[in-house]
Amino acid sequence: MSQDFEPTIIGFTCNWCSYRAADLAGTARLKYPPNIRLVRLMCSGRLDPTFVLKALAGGADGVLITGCHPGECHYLEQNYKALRRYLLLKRTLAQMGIEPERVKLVWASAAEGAKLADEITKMVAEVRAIGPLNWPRGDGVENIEQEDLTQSEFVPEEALA
Amino acid sequence: MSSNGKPKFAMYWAASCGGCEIAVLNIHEKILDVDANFEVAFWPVAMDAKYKDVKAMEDKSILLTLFNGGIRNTENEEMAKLLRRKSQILIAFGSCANEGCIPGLANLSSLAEIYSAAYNSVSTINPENIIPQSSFTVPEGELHIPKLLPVLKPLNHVIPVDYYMPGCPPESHQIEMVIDLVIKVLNNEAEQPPIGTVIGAGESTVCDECLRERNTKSIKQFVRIQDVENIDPVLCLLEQGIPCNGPATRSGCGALCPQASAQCIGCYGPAEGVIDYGARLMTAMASVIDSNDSSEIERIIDGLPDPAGQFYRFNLANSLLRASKAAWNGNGSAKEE
Amino acid sequence: MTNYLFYPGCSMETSAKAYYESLMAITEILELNLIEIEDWNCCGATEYLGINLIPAYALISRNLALAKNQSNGSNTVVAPCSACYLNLAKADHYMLERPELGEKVNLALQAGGLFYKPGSLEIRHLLDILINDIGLETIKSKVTKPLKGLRVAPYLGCMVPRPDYKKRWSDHEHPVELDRLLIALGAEVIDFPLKTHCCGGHMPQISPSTAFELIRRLLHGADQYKADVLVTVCPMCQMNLDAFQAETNRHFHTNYKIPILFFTQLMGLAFGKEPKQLGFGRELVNAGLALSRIGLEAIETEASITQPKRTKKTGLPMPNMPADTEVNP
Amino acid sequence: MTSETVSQNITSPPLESNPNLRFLEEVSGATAGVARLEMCIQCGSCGGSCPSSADMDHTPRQLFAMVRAGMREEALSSNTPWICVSCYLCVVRCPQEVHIADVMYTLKSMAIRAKLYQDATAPDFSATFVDMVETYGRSFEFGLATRHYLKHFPLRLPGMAPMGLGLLTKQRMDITPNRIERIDELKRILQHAKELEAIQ
Amino acid sequence: MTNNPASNDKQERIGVYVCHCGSNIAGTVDVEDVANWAGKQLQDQGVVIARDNKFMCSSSGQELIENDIKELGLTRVVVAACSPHLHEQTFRTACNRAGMNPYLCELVSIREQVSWVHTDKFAATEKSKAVVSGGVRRVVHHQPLEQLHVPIHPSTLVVGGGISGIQAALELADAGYPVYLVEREPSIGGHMAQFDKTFPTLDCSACILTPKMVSVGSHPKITLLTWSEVTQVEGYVGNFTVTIRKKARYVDDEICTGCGICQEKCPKKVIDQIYEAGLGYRKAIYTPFPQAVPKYPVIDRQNCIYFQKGTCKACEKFCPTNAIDFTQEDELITVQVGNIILATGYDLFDARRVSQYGYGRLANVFSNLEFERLSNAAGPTNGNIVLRDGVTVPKTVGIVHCVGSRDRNFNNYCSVICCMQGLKFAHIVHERTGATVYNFYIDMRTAYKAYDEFYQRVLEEGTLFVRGKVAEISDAARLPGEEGKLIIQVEDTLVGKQRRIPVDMVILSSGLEPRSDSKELAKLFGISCSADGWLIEKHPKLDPVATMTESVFIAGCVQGPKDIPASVVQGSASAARVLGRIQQGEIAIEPIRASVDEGKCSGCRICNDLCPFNAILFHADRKVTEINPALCQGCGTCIAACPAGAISGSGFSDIQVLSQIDGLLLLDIDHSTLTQAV
Repeated sequence: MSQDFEPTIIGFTCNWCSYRAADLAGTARLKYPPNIRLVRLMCSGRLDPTFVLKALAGGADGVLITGCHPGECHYLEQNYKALRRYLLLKRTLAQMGIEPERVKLVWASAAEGAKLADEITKMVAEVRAIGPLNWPRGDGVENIEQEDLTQSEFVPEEALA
Repeated sequence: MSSNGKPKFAMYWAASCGGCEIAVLNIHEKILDVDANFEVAFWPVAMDAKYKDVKAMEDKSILLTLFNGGIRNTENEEMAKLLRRKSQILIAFGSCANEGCIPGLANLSSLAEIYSAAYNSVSTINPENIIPQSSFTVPEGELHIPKLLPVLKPLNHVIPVDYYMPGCPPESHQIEMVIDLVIKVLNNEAEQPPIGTVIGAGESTVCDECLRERNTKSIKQFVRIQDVENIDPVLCLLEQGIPCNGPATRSGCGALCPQASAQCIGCYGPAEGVIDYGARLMTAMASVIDSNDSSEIERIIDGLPDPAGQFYRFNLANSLLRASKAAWNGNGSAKEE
Repeated sequence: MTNYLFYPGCSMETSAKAYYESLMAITEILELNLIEIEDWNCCGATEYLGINLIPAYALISRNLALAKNQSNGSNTVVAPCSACYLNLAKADHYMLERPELGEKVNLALQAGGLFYKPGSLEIRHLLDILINDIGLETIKSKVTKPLKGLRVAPYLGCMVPRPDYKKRWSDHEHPVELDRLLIALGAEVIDFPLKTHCCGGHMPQISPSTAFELIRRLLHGADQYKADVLVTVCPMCQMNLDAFQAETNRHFHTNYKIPILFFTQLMGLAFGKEPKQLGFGRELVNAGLALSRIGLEAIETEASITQPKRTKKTGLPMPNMPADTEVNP
Repeated sequence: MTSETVSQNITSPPLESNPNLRFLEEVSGATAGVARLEMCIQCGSCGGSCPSSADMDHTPRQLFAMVRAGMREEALSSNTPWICVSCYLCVVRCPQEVHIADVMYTLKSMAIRAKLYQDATAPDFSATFVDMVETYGRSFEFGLATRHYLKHFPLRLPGMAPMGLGLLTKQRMDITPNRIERIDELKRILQHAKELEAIQ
Repeated sequence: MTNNPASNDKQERIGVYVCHCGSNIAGTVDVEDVANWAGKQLQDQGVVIARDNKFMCSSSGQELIENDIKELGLTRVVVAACSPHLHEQTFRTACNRAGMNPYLCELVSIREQVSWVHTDKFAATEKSKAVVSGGVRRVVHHQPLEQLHVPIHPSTLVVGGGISGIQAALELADAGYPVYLVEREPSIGGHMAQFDKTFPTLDCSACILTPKMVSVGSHPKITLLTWSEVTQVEGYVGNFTVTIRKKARYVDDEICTGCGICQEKCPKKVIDQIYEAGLGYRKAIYTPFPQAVPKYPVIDRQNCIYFQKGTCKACEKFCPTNAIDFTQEDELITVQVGNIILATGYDLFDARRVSQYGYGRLANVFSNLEFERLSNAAGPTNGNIVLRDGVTVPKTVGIVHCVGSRDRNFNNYCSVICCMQGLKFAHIVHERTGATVYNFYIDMRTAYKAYDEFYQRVLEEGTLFVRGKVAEISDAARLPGEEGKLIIQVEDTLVGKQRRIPVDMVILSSGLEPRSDSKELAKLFGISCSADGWLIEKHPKLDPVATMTESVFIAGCVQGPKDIPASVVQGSASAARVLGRIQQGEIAIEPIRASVDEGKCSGCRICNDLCPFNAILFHADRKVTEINPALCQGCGTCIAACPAGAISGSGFSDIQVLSQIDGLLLLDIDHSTLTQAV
């Protein structure tokens, strides 16, 4: 694939840990590639698989899901729900032919700015390695207004006779 | 056919099994109302007709078209566009037209895979490995047959659709209801519902109509219904570990399957306003898995051997991803490999 | 009749014949069916590991591979020798912990057309089987000649209770399994504080003075507690304490005469077997005197582990003791 | 000399270019299982537990400190690993779960490769033992003992005679080795294993 | 049925404000470019004005927004600056001042998450554009929200009658607010009541604690519930209904005068495992210790001759006021409280688990709590430090630090108090017996006011220190001089040699552990608990006594090992936090909540079990689920789980998130306006 391909990755963060980890990475002036764009949720438990599918269908090359470490969820245990959904989603995506590297779940506490930055860097590299996903746009109404094929090659002459 | 001033009715069958036509014929005496109120202008299943007759019609000359079936090939696509031009009201009729339905599951495979499954698999004896070509020269000249499109599309991906009527097939009582509605509208006895509405179905999900007893859910294992010794006749199927799609599937069918101790497979599609049917289902089922331990969760979801099939059996072609990577990439020609 | 894959280990055929003979004498009674792994090889003891990593583990794993191939039904490998037991267990454990090690070892095994999937066998020591599978109750029920009046020092050595990858033993340093077994045989068991200390291992061959000191400590301890015999579960311990007892005495100008026996020999006696069937007489420090102490009356006597008790009634209570560790649940 | 090396190692050359400061990783890498050597907090429960530490040049704790400091030569020439009796007391007591006994095995094999061991007794014994095993597939105590004692403890032999005799008369020692049936298979395996070892 | 989240059809009027933050952002991001781009390219998303400014958070920056709202009639505001955790409130307030609902403002971070973490200015600028576009797409779907206000009940529940709980209770009660203090044991006082002296000041523990206990017992505002346990907690922020089981005392505290005759007469002597640490005795009817508060005894059913054999009843016979009542039964009482303080303290590490130390096997190995009792003038030996035989005074004593602490085989954390405790013991032993004392330590940790000075004092007294984790303690004599002694085997790491030190007595400085039932406790009160079992504070530095659950606070060792001063501080701190709440009278909650569209809800009950705050209730009659907004904490898990899409969440609705994703991916945007690198 092209050398200069730069993936776009959508990252979902938990307001209480991973988003703060991202803040921390900033205040600590840690560096990671600009390919990731973060969405803030209140909790990884809010993560609806629809969001992930939407991102992938919408042109993202990868999705990073982050949340509090197991047992440390701000809402006690909701990150476990995220884990369950993630594991099931992964299997479905595999059937859709989407490489496992493209959708990742990472636990990062508010103190783990370095870890988050590191994970982002790793993921960007991995996705860059497997190349672009560029999924056909999901709106599905490509050619509605297109002129129909009156002279279509398929209709057998005898049918018109 | 003789024009007798009655408004024209059409029904067309694209990529589908034909069950929808049967369903329409299955509305008993109501069919007489149809005949009483409409002139059947075009209905290949029921009467002989040529495409050229339709082409000859004036635009918007057909009042009501029930279009069933998804768009699998160039013929489907052209007819969809043709009927759109000729019809005032066009209804996506049945799961195939709405969301691709079972034919849509082919979107998991590339055309090449589809061809080889159809013509080179054990089920087909085809020593010379003959694959249909879209154009073929015979002594008489060149023959053309429709081209398969790389992925199957639901109707509203190729033409604007006025109303959506889900179901595989739509339930008779719902069809009757819709026919009544149309007739009422014709006689200005009823409001025409806003364009884009889903008709002939509820807004909630199957559970709404299901009489089974429900509790809070926690699933330790998923079981295939055929493996269950004796299914509890009153308890919610999902609570028995049977992956029932009822919770995410639009109501309207009267929860027929669960009532008959068969799990809902989701033919009525997503509930009102839902963007991705499969996502709703998988998130719901995953949420109630009773474990916080990765390996155990994995073990539990092993009980869902075919997630895509489970969650997108009817809805794949209309889901956010719509088709697998293989399908999108696999080009139409089966010549390669 | 329960089946087990049996890895005797080299010394059972030679230096620890008594162990082998006594074990074979009681398997019948205990309905214990030991299927010897065919063409097993040496486990490398503590030597090979210090030279080459992969070959050492390959050497051990050949036995596991053979055992696995031979296992019909039973996936449990029993080793009576501590070193063998630990090596087999260790190989299995580390090949799981470090997959790359497992892969390398299997590459090596391939050369012999063999393969072993780490974790597919259960490696256990003989004592563990007797206590946890056969069970104390069964053993008690087989006792016809309780070892009444015989003061024994139970001695496990190092490699059975440690490192104990599978957490099978009640404790790493003061396990009670052997004590309870011997109590079940009717013997008077002393709470031997050195029960898991080191016998010197291969030190007699490397640094004799080191070895003799370790041996002395144990003999001294057993002597302090007035043990008639010291009972072991390991060929090497028996070898060091028995065969090198004389040399140790010479080294420290001491005069210990403590017979070192295998626990299976005492089981045999309690089950009413003849001493000669049980390899008695093979020990270099003669056990005759100790044997003579064993009366013949078959009255069940409940001996117990001697615990330091508060002496006077002015005394303070001991901290409440650990819930009597049930080794046979 | 020790202190010099330390200061040398720590000041110059810089970490990257100084292989000795990678010594810790090297040792961990060559150890079966996960060594956790870097986790040592120098509490001394190993040295305190060790039944034979009196005869060691360094307590295990000191040895680990040396490994960390990159004192390769000193560490590999210490007799400590050779005096280790593999009793695993330190292993079960170590508050950081360092795989001490296995690290000792690693250091032994490294010392042999680097020919840094001071006393040949132990390496020889191991070598002889392994040699027997590789030839017969079983240990051969008689051969081993005679060969080893003649070479390293000739003076002990007279004193040991009665014992040896005892063992023989009581049939606790065979004068002829037993050999396993498929010794060739074993040899092939070990041969291949050694090649694999060489690669890493 | 298309997959497009509705775009800005209502044509909101959006203002975009890009902050330079001095050079913090402008240094790496071409701020002007971002603003201009947004102004042009996001027009059809509804952007009517896009500005950049040196410091948006400055008063001038805020005025800029306010004026635009007024003059340009903005209906939405997007600020691209620092993290929302810093200034979201600032800009919301600004919008509010200008008459716009504060929740119609969106702050997107291009500092922490762009300028500070990226170096390539070009790439950073393009990313900023994406981030802004995401914010714009999102803000369109914001809803005007109102904060929820919940009244705060003025009473407080304090669980645990140790020093921390006592402190908290007194602070609150003295401020004039009612307190329910619940204690599991028959008397308050906790561990501190068992100690002889406290480090480093060495003042008598009882002397400083008892007065506080007494005032708790007599305080008009404090309802003291000893011999009681909380069984159920219902309700929400500021309004909890707590059910408490008052275990039967079999003594009528209305009548009992606490004279103590019953205890004298009771013939049944029992080893006291709790208060005397198993070292002393009590009767079957007892008060744990003379200064107990309350003074009423309890009957220990398991050991009472009447309850076991049906005879005796000596206590009843001799009670001058007929206060004994064998018919008493446990009673359940419920109380209303607005706030809860958990101060349930710690358990002592069971030294038996370190078998090489021989505790429980070797008579003269003592636990630290045993020694506290031993050295306590009110203890079983009247403060005489003697061996287990009850008479012999030790000549040599070894004190072992880090027992069960800093050890992966047991607890991996440092128990904080052991070093100072060890020093305290050393001093007491030295003072009372003149014995030779050894301290065995890994690291000496004496970091607090006057602590290290105490260390030096103990050094002065001649206590011997050996740096090394004790390997084993045994009675197996190996060398002459070891017979009859306990031998402590250790590597003296400063010498590098193994030593065997014979002593008469060993004291194990066992570590602190979470209460064995801390997990259940956390569940009961709906807060979280670390893997170790310590309760988790809201913020380790900035909010150490609050928890993630509003109105539930923690104080003392329940949050982690700490010494008496620290526990007292936390007791006061939690009380202060509660007082603050009570003063407000009501509490405002972020209006980020989930709600159910009953029309769509099919009552499938998938969501019912997903809420740890019990905010989700099911109406069996109507077969629909409802969410209690006061209990809902806004995590959104149920929203994501609803198969019918019937649950929606304010602030983080599907449409908001999906639109933001579109924005971030720059969908429907002329990409030529972006240079194709990102």
